Amino acid sequence: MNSAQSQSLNVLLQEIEGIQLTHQNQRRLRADISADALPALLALLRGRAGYVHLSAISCVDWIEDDQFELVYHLWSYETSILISAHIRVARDPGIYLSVFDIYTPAAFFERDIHEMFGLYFEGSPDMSKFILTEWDGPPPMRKDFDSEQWVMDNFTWQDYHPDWLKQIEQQGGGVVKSADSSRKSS
Amino acid sequence: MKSTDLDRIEVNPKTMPKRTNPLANVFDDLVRFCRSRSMFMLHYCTGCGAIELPPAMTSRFDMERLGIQPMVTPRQADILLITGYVSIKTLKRVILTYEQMGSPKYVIGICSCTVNGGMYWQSYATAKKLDEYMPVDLYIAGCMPRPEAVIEGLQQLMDKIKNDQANSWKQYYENYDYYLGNQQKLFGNNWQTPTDVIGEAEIYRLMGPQTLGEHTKILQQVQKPMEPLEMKL
Amino acid sequence: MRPENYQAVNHPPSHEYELNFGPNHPGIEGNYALKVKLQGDIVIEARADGGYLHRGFEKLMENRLWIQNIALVPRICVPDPVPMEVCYSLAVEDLDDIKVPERAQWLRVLQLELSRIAAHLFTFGGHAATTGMYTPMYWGVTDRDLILDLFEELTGGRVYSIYNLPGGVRQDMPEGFLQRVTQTMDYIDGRLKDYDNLFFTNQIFIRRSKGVGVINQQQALEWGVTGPNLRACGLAFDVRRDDSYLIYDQLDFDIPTEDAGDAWARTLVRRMELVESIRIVRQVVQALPDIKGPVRTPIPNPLAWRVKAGDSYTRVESSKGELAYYIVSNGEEKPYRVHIRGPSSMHAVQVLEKLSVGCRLEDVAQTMFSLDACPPEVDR
Amino acid sequence: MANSILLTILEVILMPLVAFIVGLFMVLMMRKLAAKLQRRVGPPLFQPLYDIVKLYGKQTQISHGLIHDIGIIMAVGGYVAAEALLPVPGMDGIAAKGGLVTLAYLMMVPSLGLALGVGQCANPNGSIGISRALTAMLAYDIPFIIVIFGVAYHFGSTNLVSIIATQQAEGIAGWGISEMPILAIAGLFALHASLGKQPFEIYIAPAEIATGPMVEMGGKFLGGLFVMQTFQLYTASVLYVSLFLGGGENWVTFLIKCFAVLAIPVLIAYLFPRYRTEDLIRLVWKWPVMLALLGVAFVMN
Amino acid sequence: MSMLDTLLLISLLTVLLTGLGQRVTFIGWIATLLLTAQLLTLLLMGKLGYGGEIIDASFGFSILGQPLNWRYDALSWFFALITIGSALAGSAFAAGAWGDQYRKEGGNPGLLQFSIALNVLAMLLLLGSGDLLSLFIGWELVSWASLLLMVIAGGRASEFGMRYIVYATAGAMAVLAGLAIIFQLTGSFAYDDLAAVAPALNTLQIVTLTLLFFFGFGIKMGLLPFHLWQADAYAETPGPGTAFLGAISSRMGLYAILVVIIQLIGLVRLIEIEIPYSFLSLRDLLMWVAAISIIIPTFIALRQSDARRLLAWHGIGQGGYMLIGLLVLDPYGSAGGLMHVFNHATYQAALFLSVSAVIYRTRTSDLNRLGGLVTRMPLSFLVMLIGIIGLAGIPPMNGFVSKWLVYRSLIIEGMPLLFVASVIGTLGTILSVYKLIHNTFLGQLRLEHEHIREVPLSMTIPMLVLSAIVFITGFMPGLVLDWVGSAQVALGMPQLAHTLGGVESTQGSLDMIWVCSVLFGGFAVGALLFYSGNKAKRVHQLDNYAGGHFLTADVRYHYSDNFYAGLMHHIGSWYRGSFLWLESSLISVVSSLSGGAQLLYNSFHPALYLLMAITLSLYFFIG
Repeated sequence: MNSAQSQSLNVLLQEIEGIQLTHQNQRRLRADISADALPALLALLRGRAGYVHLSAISCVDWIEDDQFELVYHLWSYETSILISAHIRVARDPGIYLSVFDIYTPAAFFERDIHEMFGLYFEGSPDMSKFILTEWDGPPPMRKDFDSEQWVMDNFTWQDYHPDWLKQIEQQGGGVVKSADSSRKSS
Repeated sequence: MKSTDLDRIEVNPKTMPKRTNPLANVFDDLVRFCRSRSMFMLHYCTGCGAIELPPAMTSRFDMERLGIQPMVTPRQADILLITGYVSIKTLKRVILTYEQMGSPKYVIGICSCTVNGGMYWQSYATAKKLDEYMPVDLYIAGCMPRPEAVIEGLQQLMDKIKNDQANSWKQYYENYDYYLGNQQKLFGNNWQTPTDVIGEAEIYRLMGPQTLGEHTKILQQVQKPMEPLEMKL
Repeated sequence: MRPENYQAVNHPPSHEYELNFGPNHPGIEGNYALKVKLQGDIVIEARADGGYLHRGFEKLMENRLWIQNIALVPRICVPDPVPMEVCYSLAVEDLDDIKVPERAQWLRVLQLELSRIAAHLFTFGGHAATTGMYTPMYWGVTDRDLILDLFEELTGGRVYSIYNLPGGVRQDMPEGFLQRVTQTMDYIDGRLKDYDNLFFTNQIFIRRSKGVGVINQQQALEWGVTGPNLRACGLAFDVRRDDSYLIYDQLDFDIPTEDAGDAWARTLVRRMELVESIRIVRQVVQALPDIKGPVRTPIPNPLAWRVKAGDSYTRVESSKGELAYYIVSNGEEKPYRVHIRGPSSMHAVQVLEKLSVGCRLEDVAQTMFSLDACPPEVDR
Repeated sequence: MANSILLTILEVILMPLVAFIVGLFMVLMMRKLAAKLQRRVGPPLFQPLYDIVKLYGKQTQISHGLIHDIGIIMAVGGYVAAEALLPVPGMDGIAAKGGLVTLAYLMMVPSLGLALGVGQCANPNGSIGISRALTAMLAYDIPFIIVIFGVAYHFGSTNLVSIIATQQAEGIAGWGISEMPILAIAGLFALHASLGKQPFEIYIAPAEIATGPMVEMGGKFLGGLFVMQTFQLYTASVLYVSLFLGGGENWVTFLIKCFAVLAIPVLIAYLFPRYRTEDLIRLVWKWPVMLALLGVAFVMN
Repeated sequence: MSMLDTLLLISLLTVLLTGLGQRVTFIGWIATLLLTAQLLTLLLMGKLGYGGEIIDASFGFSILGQPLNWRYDALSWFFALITIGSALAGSAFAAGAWGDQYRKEGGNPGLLQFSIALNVLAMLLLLGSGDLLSLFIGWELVSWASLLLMVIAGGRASEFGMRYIVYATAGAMAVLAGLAIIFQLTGSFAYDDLAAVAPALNTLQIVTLTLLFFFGFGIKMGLLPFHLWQADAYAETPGPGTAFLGAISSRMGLYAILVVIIQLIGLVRLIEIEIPYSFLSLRDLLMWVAAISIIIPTFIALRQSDARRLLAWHGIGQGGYMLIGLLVLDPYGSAGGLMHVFNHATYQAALFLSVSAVIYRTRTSDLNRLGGLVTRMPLSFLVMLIGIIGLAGIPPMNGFVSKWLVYRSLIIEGMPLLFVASVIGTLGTILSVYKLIHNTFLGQLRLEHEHIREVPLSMTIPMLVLSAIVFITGFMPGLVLDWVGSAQVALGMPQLAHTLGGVESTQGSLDMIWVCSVLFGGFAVGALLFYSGNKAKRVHQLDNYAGGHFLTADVRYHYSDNFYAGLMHHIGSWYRGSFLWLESSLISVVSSLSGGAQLLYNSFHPALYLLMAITLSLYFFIG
């Protein structure tokens, strides 16, 4: 990347209201914006800055702030700068807009976030479950879901000293085998 | 391999009484020998241990010299290799698959995860102890076990079959209520597979005192077992 | 599963029928499912169905120490686990501003490229087997085993090595290791000719795979295709070069591309990458003896290690495509959030669904294998 | 008269038995050759037998209905009957009472039986497999039947016994392969295709249709198919040997010829992927048919 | 009064009684009874089948100075046996439960019985014709009678019937023209006169006569390219009627061709005539027409998704085997051809009845809406199984024997391409009949068919009797070959020496008794092996491999549509390229013709027109 490209990108990004840019390193640019401005930012990046690749959408559950943070990681094959656009949406009712019309890959990430966090994206083509189709509990990635507790409730606790292990231990340990017995061919 | 080694890790040594007719004995021995020398394993990569099966199958370790070859559908297979953790979604399929296999069938739990959940003990998504849901003949521990270990385990299974000790499939019929209960606990009370295990147990005289119980009652309440389409004139 | 599912309802009076590819099916990679609806032998609708390998990694990692997680990450992509370790380590180093010694970087590259060769050899085998040709599978898996032997020697583990830690690698390589690497590379180099004769120039295979699952360049960009699949559409993009990490900028390697964008082109790109990876390995082997120094920057007591608050989006090029970790730390002993962007999450779901429609029944399996989708990466 | 009938019955009983045993070794040879090509050891000597005994010895079996059962019976029985029409050294069975055309059509009985059995399983994978198998049959039977025409016309008879006798009378020069080399090549093509090995393996195709017809077969059903496979290999190679290689003067040369004939397609098979259905038809309808017609043209002049 | 008089009288009685007793509920049984009487009478004439003397009718007329007479020889007897037999099967099938349901749905079973009886009478008259004039009269009667059977269902059937009648009229014109030429040449319509003159005719005359008669009679047989009317017209008829039509109706054309072209004009003359600019003789041309009539309809049948239409197309295709066999002119071929008439009638009737049974229960013959019926209708399945094995020509059913004879003669006579053509036809048949049985009886049972039952006894018995005949004559082909041999003699062809089990020859013999015994022995071995294993538990069809998934009841898990998709990728374009082009061009010609005909017929009801035809023929009788 050269600095001219970087400059023009900066200028371009200033068109979005309330954007805060942070250069994390040479190839990472962090942009904090309001949730309302995000579609405009993405449209701008895709339309005018060559950001055709949506690398990922990450969701972070800031339970103390009662907010979800959505991070849109965008990559341009031309400028080779990765822009991470951070927005915050309220945890309740947990609805946000889909960016599927701007970036096709968003469909998968939004679907994933919906089943893992329960955040609904309006306008996404498919909000049905993908991984957790047979899961009835709450969205598991939320911070208030305690995986360990769920395991305790649903599975018998692991007994690491069953009788057969004790027996083996009494007899002096694990399986005794000659080294070569798996080499024989018949 | 000496059989004394085997006894040490035998979960529940249980040999069936041999038939008295010497000819039948010889015949049984022959069939068991053939069973031990021809094991078709199901091509089902349930977890990450499956990555060590291709090496065990292919030219370097060549399972076929032991008469082991992969098969596609549960109908054809004898061994169900549970290669690692089973997520709950997979566990349902594994049980379906297990019930569709023809007996005698053997289950090998490969990787530590099948023993007690392994490193995923905290995970909400994986089942922890495989033998609560289906009887397991043999565990091969490790994360993941090397191909040598897999073959070693298969050889142990061969010996067990030859010595008539690999009868876990009978346990499934005899203790169906127990296994069904655990399955119902995890999947909900209206859990049902298309296979009529109780009917099979009746036909093949594999009913045990534990086959029927409160859990099978729930199953039968929910729905009558699916009746096969008998020919009607 | 549920009794009502077995109750009689009317069958649709249509000319379509359904088939399930997977989870227990040789035409699917790993434990994954593709439900297709067909008319004759043309797929008219395809639905990917994942989650069979779901372990909740992202949740698990939030519950474990930074250092514990290093044991967890390679499990995410079973056929190609090394990039997972490296990427996680890079991300944590980025967060905590840890400088990695140069020798460790070279060792990481060595391991990454060996892993890429292993993964590609494995993929060829699978792809060949879907077309009914089992010999390349037998050969490929066996040759891959030689690389696993190298891993075993270097790290102690055949598949999951847990060799990379934040701060470097666990240990230096053993005596005479580089020589054995060279030997193995020579052997695989020599074998490539056999593979070409048997597989890559096999007229029937070419006939089978050409024109299957075609992605053009525009679609590839639109759908978020990455890695060899993207390069098979004619776009020379590689994270190793364009978003360079470790010491890849000091290495001399090409980025092979093909223009057709079909299964054949994707396979061919992998075949050419194999050569490039061998080239990189040879460069590393040449350079490593001259690079002295430690292989690990010491980190604080791992059991009480608090990584600085912040977030990092780190990408590496795995054999399947662009792999990225988004890690958020709030300054605690455990990560606050880890998001894994596996390359296959695009390929195995959206791209596969789209490519399967209109595809012949014969080619469904081939499409998936040529995309080299890795289900555990999708399910996490 | 009664004596000869008794003798025929004895032969009819013996011939399938011999076919089964030879077939077992043919299966073994096939798997061993594959193993050698794939640089591995391969199965032990009696592996095919172990497989069959084990499959028949399964404790629980699954059937989808009577036709499923009958299909397997027909599949095995059809081949058992076909063996009686294939003369081997010292035994003619009822070869003189049936002849080539009967044999060719009798060999469709097992396919039909299998098709019925698979159909009852109500599994689309199986049905697709059968649809492909029948398509493949349509493809390879055309060159096969032209070859049969050529041979029968050349020897002026559809009687396999007299065809073999004519060939043996003149030594190697009188063999079908020296008199009708083009037909012999076309016949080898058809033989390869009829074995359903790669590149003609369209109806097994595990990665596409989960092993096609075998999808719901387990236990004795699959065992029946394994038995059928031994017969299939035997029938195909013995028929070829009878038509082109002068049949068997004695058991040693006969078996050598049979195994050698079989080795050719097997060696080719493991080096190729499978065709798509239409490519298979295109290939088989082009080269073997062309060769066969050319061969017939030579024969008729 | 000779036996023939009795036969015709009973037949007439059948027509009259069924015609008058339209409202009687048990009219079907009366018709069945009377047809049985006809069959018995015919069997009393059974000596004919074993080389007995020709039986003359005691009545005769003369029109315009031309005598009309009727007599039965072995050939007529052979065809009459098939006619009455298949009519009896159809009639008995329709008499009981089927007729009741048909009536409930607004049909008139009495009319159906009447038209079957009428067809039988017309055919008996045709078969008994003793000269060309009575042949023509019989021919016309048959044409119009079968029209009645075709249009009986109304609706689309009338449309197809119209199409048929256009063809039939054209054919009749051609025959009439041929007769006119013959009359000019010989001055009489007697067979003997024509036979005497035939050797002296010049090439042009022979060619003209042959083509005219071949065209005229070939239309009825559905020979290419005049096949387009047949499948539709047959398929739309009510079940038992289809069985009768499919079994025998088209064979009247074959009979007429046999009598006029082979018996009277003589095949030898045809072989002598070379077609300019080709290597073919006139006979070869006819054989190729027959061969193409085998292949194209068979492959059109492959594409059908309606069971009856599929079978009807096969009916056309099988006609080609008969003709090809007869034209080979050696004892094997002609015996094969003639035997195939019998065999075809038996299994085709069985198949159509089986399909009718399925329609009776499920109300559809759409192959995409059926499946899995074997558990519900096992007897119908058995009938269809035997039928398709016969149709495909696989041992041990009778279809194999006749096809074997045809193949053998083609091999020994050295006709490779025709041989290959007929084998391609057989292979195509195997493909499409498997589709038929798979899509109706095998696979997933549709839920709406969960509770249907086997058809009642009145329907199963005719089907089972037919399939028993299919098997028995396959096991002991000598039974039929006796009759065939006599018919060959009557035709003036060399007789086939045969045994009970088939043919004995140095060039390759066939002994079906041995082959079948060994085959069933093989099955016994297979069964022994099979039942040596542990008993199998029946499972529900949802307990099935679905890639490890749970199958649910709402999923359609049955492959039926476009069953040979892979094949169609290769040959599908040929349908578009050639078959369809041929068909569409012919259809356009026909539709323009029938447009003209429509104007003519529009004001009349077809039945009325039929009445006119009958009156006209009666006028011939009396005058």
